[in-house]
Amino acid sequence: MDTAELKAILEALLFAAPGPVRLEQLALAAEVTPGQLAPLIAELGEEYRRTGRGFLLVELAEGYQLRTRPEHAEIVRRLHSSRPVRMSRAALETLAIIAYRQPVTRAEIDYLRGVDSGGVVKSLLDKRLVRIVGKKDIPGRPLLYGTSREFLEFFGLRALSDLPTLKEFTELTKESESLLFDFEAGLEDGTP
Amino acid sequence: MDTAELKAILEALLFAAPGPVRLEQLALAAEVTPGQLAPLIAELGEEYRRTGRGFLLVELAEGYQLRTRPEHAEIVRRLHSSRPVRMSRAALETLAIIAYRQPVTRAEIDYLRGVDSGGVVKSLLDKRLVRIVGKKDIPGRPLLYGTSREFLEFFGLRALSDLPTLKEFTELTKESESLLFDFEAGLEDGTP
Amino acid sequence: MSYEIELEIFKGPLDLLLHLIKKHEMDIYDIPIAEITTQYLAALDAMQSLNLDIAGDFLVMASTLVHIKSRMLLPLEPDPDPEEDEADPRAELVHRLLEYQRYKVAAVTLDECDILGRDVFARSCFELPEDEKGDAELQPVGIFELVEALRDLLKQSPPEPVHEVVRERFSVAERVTMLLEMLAGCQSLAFESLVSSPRTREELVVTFLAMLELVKLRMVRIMQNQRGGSIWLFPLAPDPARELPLQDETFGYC
Repeated sequence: MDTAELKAILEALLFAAPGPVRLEQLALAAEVTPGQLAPLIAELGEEYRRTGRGFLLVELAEGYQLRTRPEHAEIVRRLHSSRPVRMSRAALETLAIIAYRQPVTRAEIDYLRGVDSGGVVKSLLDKRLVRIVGKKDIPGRPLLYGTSREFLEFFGLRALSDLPTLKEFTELTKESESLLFDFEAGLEDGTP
Repeated sequence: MDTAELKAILEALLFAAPGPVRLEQLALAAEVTPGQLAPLIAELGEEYRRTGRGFLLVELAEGYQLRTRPEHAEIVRRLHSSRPVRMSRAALETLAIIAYRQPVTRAEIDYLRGVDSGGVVKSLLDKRLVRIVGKKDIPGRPLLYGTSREFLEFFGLRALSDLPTLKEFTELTKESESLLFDFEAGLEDGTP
Repeated sequence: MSYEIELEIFKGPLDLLLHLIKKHEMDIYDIPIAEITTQYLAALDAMQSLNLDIAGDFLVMASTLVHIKSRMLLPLEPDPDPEEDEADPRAELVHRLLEYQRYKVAAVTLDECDILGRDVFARSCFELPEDEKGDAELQPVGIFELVEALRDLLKQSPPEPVHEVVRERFSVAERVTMLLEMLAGCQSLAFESLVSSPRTREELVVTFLAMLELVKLRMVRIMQNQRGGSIWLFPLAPDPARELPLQDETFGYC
């Protein structure tokens, strides 16, 4: 294997590694000796620095790792904060209860989830996925929550009647859940 | 900002992103216009290919992402010490039907495959490769299935239009036979 | 022997039929239905002898084949509708087989893609913490995840139903009587002075309701000098015609 190819492999390994990697691990994967690899790591690191790439090769206690340059920190952070966030488990649960039990009160949501859901409901109201649809005719006249038009848009539904019923789901999941995948390195590892 | 620096920033952003990033997000983070960035993305992608780097810049699911080269798959896997992701034939068949016929109902999938596909569909839903896209306007209002953004990411497609054209068969072809033979042979030694 | 081992990999009856047609070099448009039925049933027998669990789908196909075979044995009836082509009983099966072949090949094509986690790898970035706050855009979520969240929730044993029984310490009727007594000897009273200290939410609410009831009954007039200022109660001369026994039912608080 020539040096250029070995460098490409080294780069691929460092790129795809979930954390710092030791020289021995790199050599083992690339099927060369650590002695062959060590000078290439130094060269690659030097190249990154010299040619002004988007990342640097740093040596840490636990091994080698690619890291973005400190001067790009703000820009990288900007990207991260602009990226859409994943809905939390709590939000999803609460939204599910509201969607399926609407109109529903806070007390009913809290009871079903077994925890106080005030913050989550507030956040869903802020995101406009949920709206106040009225007040319940019981002492205290608690607010009733339901889903919004934005909720339908978010889930790509035409109408609330497009929500699958729990029965339809039970039928789907009743089937034997055979091992269809070997997902050791699946979506979970590859793209979080 | 000069081109070299902008390219370094672009590389840093793609490197640090947890998934495919849209052009607009990249431009927003780098504080330039998408129009300024687009040619640089093309240049960077070309550079990676030409100079034989450890990764490629691929366009998929309406965004850009750095990914290792397919020829390094085995080496990278060795580092991850994971078995390759494998999909069963049942899962692939079902996925193919959903991808090409979407939106499609369970009954249609079952009919086309000649077997009950509930378990497979559920598993594909769990892996987020497939999603529920609504209900069909026929008696019983069965659920309709379609592919997800993760499906595009998983198979490295830019859009559904990237799917190869579905072949029309008027006979049982030798081609399909030999294809399937290799495929099955591959499965047999792989599946536990 | 190899034949028997192959059986395990058939994903369904259509798969098995395709295999048998190819193996015996039959013409897909003119399937010898008697022969294929025999072959198919023999395959099922082989599966059974291997103790393979034959799914119902295989048996459904067996009955379909037998049905087609019986229809082919029947003499052709004079066509009642000459416009309509006498459909070959095998036509649907042929169509299904060709259609199935399309998707089998499409499945192989999908498998040839550079699959993430198998052929190509992205950076393994750790997940950013879930973010509730702020107005950050939300990632798209499938409806499946929504229902799964609900299902998981319902699967967990629901919390013990606890019925909180609060002993009623204040009744509106009692409080109305009390207010009337307090107002009897004076010109006016501040609302604050009606509530004992330390105040409880419950007492405050009941007192407030009692006050409103007295206003409704025209037994009290209330005044406020400014927004947020003290509320003053002024007793009015009772109207004997409107005097009613003061019970909770009178006010609608039950």
